[in-house]
Amino acid sequence: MKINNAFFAFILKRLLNSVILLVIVMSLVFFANRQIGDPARMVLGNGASEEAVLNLRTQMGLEDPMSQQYGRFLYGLATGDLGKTFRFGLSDSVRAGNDANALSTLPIAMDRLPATLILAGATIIFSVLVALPLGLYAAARPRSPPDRAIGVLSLAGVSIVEYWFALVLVLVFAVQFAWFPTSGYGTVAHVVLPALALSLRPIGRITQIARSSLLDEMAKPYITAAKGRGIPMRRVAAVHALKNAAIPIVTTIGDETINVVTGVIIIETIFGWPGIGALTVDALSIRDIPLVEATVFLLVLMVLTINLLVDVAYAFLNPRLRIG
Amino acid sequence: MRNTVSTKSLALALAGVLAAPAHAAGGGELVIVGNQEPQSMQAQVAHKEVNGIGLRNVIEQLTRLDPETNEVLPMLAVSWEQIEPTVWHFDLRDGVKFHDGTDLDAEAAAVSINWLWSPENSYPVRDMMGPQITAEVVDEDTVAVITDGIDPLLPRRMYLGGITSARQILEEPEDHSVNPIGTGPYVFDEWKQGQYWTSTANPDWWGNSADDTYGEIFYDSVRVVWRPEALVRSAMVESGEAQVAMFLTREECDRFGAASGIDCMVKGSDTFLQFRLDYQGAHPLLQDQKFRKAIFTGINWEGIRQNLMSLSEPLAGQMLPSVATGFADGIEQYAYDPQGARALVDELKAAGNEIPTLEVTTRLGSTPRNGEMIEAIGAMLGAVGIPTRIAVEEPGIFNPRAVAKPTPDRSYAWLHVQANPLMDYALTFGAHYTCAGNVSVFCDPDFEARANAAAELTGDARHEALEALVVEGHERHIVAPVGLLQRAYGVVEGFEWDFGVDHRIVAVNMRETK
Amino acid sequence: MAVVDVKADMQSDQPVLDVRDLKVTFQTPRGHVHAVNGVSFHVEKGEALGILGESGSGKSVSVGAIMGLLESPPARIEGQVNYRDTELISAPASVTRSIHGDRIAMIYQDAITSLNPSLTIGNQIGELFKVHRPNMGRREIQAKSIELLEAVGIQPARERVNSYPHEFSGGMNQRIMIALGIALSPEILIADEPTTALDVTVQAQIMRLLGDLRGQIDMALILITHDIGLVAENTDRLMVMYGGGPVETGPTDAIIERPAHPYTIGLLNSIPHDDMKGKKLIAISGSPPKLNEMPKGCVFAPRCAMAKDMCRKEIPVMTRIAPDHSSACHFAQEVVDG
Amino acid sequence: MIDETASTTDDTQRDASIGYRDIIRALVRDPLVLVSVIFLTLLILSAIFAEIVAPMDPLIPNIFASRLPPLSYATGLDGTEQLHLLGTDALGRDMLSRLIFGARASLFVALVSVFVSGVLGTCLGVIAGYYGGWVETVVMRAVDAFMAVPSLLIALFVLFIIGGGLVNMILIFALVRWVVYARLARGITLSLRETQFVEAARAIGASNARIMLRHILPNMISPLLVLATLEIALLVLAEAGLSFLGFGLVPPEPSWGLMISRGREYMREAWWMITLPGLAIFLTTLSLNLIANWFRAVMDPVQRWRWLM
Repeated sequence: MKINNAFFAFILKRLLNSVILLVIVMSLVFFANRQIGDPARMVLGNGASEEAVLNLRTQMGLEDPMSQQYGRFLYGLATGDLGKTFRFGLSDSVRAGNDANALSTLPIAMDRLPATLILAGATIIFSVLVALPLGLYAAARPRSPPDRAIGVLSLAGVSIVEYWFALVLVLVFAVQFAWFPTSGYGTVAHVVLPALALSLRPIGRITQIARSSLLDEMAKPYITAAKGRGIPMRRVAAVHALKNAAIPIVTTIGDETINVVTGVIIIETIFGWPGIGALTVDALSIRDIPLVEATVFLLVLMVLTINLLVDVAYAFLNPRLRIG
Repeated sequence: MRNTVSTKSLALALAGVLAAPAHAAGGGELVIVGNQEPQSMQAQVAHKEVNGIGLRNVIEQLTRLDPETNEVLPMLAVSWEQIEPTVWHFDLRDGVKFHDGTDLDAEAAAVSINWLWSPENSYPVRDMMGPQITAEVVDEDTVAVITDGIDPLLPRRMYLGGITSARQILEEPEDHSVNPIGTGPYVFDEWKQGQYWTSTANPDWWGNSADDTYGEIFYDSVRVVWRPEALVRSAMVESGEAQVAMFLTREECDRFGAASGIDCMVKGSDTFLQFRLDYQGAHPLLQDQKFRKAIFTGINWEGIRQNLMSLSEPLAGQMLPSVATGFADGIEQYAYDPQGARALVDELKAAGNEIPTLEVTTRLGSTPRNGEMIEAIGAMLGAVGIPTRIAVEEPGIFNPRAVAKPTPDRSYAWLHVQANPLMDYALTFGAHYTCAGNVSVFCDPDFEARANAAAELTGDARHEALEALVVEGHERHIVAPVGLLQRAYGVVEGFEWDFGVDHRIVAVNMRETK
Repeated sequence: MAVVDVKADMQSDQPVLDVRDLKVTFQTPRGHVHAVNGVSFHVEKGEALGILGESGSGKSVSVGAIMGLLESPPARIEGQVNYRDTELISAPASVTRSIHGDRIAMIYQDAITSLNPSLTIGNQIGELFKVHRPNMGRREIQAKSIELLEAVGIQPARERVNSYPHEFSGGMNQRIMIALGIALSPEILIADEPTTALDVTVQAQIMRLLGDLRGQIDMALILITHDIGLVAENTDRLMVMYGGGPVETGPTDAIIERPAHPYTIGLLNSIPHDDMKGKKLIAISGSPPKLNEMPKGCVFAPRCAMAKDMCRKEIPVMTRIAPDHSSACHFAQEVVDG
Repeated sequence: MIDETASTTDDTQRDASIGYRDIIRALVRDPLVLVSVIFLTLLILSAIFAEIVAPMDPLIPNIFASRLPPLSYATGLDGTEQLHLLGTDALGRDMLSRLIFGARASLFVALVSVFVSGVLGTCLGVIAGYYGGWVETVVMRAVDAFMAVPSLLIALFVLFIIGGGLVNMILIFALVRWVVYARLARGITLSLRETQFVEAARAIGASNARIMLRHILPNMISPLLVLATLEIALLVLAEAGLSFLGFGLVPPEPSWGLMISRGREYMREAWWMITLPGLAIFLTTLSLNLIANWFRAVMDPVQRWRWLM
């Protein structure tokens, strides 16, 4: 494969775009968060006096001008310091100063990243392994009964309420058959049910796109030409059509990975999966704003990374992009 | 569950090599599934079981309550004495060591007590405090606990305050939030955030050899996990992943009772559900007894209790059950009288009053089906001509509103749970019936003075004084009690567990017979 | 106008391709559409046959049927297409696959879309050998591919063999198409509007290249076009198609000199001519018939200046006006005599 | 001169225009899609006329008749015996009535959000594509930014700050979903901007607004309709997801998302409380997806003949 400077320039540009987007999104999060209640009050709890709250506000820098606070926030963003969690109350978040890593939100959130990556990765790999063959099988025989069945099933997959399906999975496969643990984290068996619950939608979407993009490609002149050269159908589909159909499929896989990253918020909560999603729900429910900022930061970072990977995949799949 | 094997083998090795004398163990790992992760492992968290499930296996207090009689018993303190009206001396148990190897002496106890109740730390446990508590060293084995005002309930209150390592508090305060170092039968092992926390049997626990111990170590280790979904919690017991699942519903409990291999345990608690309605300072109509009566009798409390609050015991028109100090005989729950309520509302309207829209909220997940309950309340009030707006709010929104005092444009009610581990009305009054009370929207200086006076009394005098106030509170429609919560646990068959109304998850009181 | 000599010994051998009464019908929501309505023709070894017609005349559908490119359904194909002793319509795919691309090859109108954008041209040429010549080794294929590119004038072939179609111009892509067409030295090359998408100068280069190559490998050519000039210069025999069927067949020269169908006359009149200087170009009035709304009688009648009542009622049959020259006009003789 | 447009084998199959008749004929031939259309029609009608169609009040509890299974009889508040066709919920309210009123809330949120975001997105997309330049840059940058962050995450976060409820939810959905229409509309506008008929309209002095409205917009109606249909399905599901997290619609108004979220706790003892709204969401989104899929195929010139056959 020829990869030249144009390719790197392209990736560099996307990377720069991603960084700018990240800063914009996090800035919006910062300003939005300043609208919802008093962090000092949340740290101190309901019983604290006004004086104590004001005292803490000063200590936390909340009495400074907004521009100064925003500047600090940006500096923190650049240095990976997104503030300290409220969850432990006043006792140490102020007293312990900057040394207490256990209180910094970014490390707390980072700690949950692997679990989410495992779940999202397993979901997408499983989805692709199921959906691609299904989609291609259906595309090979358009409007046949199996194609129609696959079509309806894949639509059904994207139409179901995920968490309802997740609960059914628990009842059937954990309680009834006892094949998998109900919930939790640690072994391969623990991944199965949450990944299954999350994969329904990606399977449906990828199947549909694989089928339709392959059919679209198969209608193009170069396919007709290849057939006219006596190339066997199987080879025409596998070598010629599939590579070009791969671009929309990769786009969809990227989109669905992003959807899974959103979907983990509910599914992780149900399955007690110690990922970013469950942490986001926890942090939201107690309004632990710095922690919310950290989880949103990581979620957005994941999404931007996925987008970047999709861009790189494009460049490999589409020679026109590669040569610039 | 990756620790199961290693922990087990470690415990076996300990048992074999050291041959710890009175350390029974051998019960393997106890897995408890609760509904939420502790927000921290601070000593103060242990005051309420739901805030830090299982933490009382690691952290102990000066006193404890008898599960049967609710009477105050020795724990880390072997005896206590009221030296002066505001000074109590606690005699500490000999030879008790914290899990970090430091001794529990008067010095350590004083540091821990002062840390826990200090205004600077502002821990929520202070909601359970009467007058301000401070501690001083008397001699090596005696700690003095001093209260700003007279507090006859102090020994009972001490049951709420966990005692943890003074060395940690002084040297590594930030560690206090994540690494509890107590004196209990289990040594804190690891808190894997988002997943579980674990502890291992403590071979050096004082209770292994003491005569007045409160249990026996059966399990080698304890693992606490949490699942917000009720269905998943009960599924974990059914599939054998946990021995104890907390907070089942009545229907699940019935199903568990009927199924083989699993059981359901139900018991009344020290927590009651109450309906608090803005009073002083709120919309003028809310200070009108007619309007309050219309609201309190326009709601079918018994219907809600029986059908929505399925695991509950009736409350006799007041907040605490009959065992409580100050319980008033002869009061009955506000009777459902939609016609009467409607008539009152019509009367108020005829007098030219505009009925305000009542905002009824509850906290997300504070008790099962609270969302349905406020829907029912809203619909019932609507039916008697009182408009409502209802909302289930997450703690972040609910909590600050709960402590804000009413303003004239406000007409607000909440449905919320409240625990009274002391089983004494003084605590209820302090929180709900005084101007300064944390969540109080009622403010009558005269009433407050009488309540404060009653709180300093003891014996029958105390009971009678509090009882009179209870009756008055009922007549003045201050707060509507809904019911006393029962809590249900899904457990493996043959599970034995002694616990009191405080529902402490204490492993030394648990064992499996099968 | 350059005149190509008619080959005298046309009927010497058995034809390489013999198409008999080919009919192609499409099922559509509005009923059946007869795209090709009984076409017969043959191609001799090494000869160049032109098929001339407007879009919708059925010329492309005919070669689609020959090459097995029509999807069925919706297409229904009847008739016979004989390549030597093999009847292609009824033959199993395994048989036709070994003929298409190998013995009968085709090049397409729009080269850039007819090449796979994501495979190098070396890959695409190499694939032909891989499929049809499974015994050939990797090196041999590589060498052969480079040789082919050189033959069609792509320089420097050794480097460009690893390029992608989008890195070439339209004319270059057409050369690559031709390289693909002649790679296996087919007996028949079908060229469907090979130059329509190209500049005039490039057109000439491409046709010259085709002519040269034909000389080298003795290959018959079926040239499909709407451009009468192109067939005049490059073919031996001609079939003029209109409305799904042939209207006139014969030696190219004969048809151009003495057209025997009003449609052919119309076509000839509509192109600029050396000896027509100063005269006005005459376009055929009206537009070709919609295939699902075929006129009752002669398909050309609605646009024919000479049409009579009979033309609107009766379908004319092919009538011979000279030994090799036929026309499907009720008044063919009169037209010739004109 | 001879018209020299490309002659391909497809010409005969691509008859440019299809009428209502063809669509209806094709519909009748595809029973699944036909059933979907009928189902959705009935659903929308019953949502509109919920007061007439619903047998009971969806809000007033009948607390001693709670959690009755489907086909149960109960004594109503007025003392008469009433049939609860689909059972009752935890407050003794009729499930069927709640489902019908819930359809109104859920579909209203989805439809209004789709309408608002669709109009907004299409306008911005057409303007960006038509004028190009800085307008396009600004719009497309905004689109990129929104596409980079999952919309449900934004919705969740914003609702967390401003609180749930009908209006907020519609606003948020419109805010996060306009980009999909903008992207589509811009793409189509770009491809149409240089076409002959737009050039011609410009040549005869048609105003820009007129060209956009009369010449460009009509050409994107079909793909926009398909997209909007899919978006409705997406938002019905999103409503359910946000209700799970407590950021959705506000009770007591019934909505499917709230019902399914509430029903979770009763899943094993009162299956109908979660299954019926779950089924309602499933069937609605499935129908929408089937129709969108089918409509897209019918409107696609390449695929059309297959579906019209």
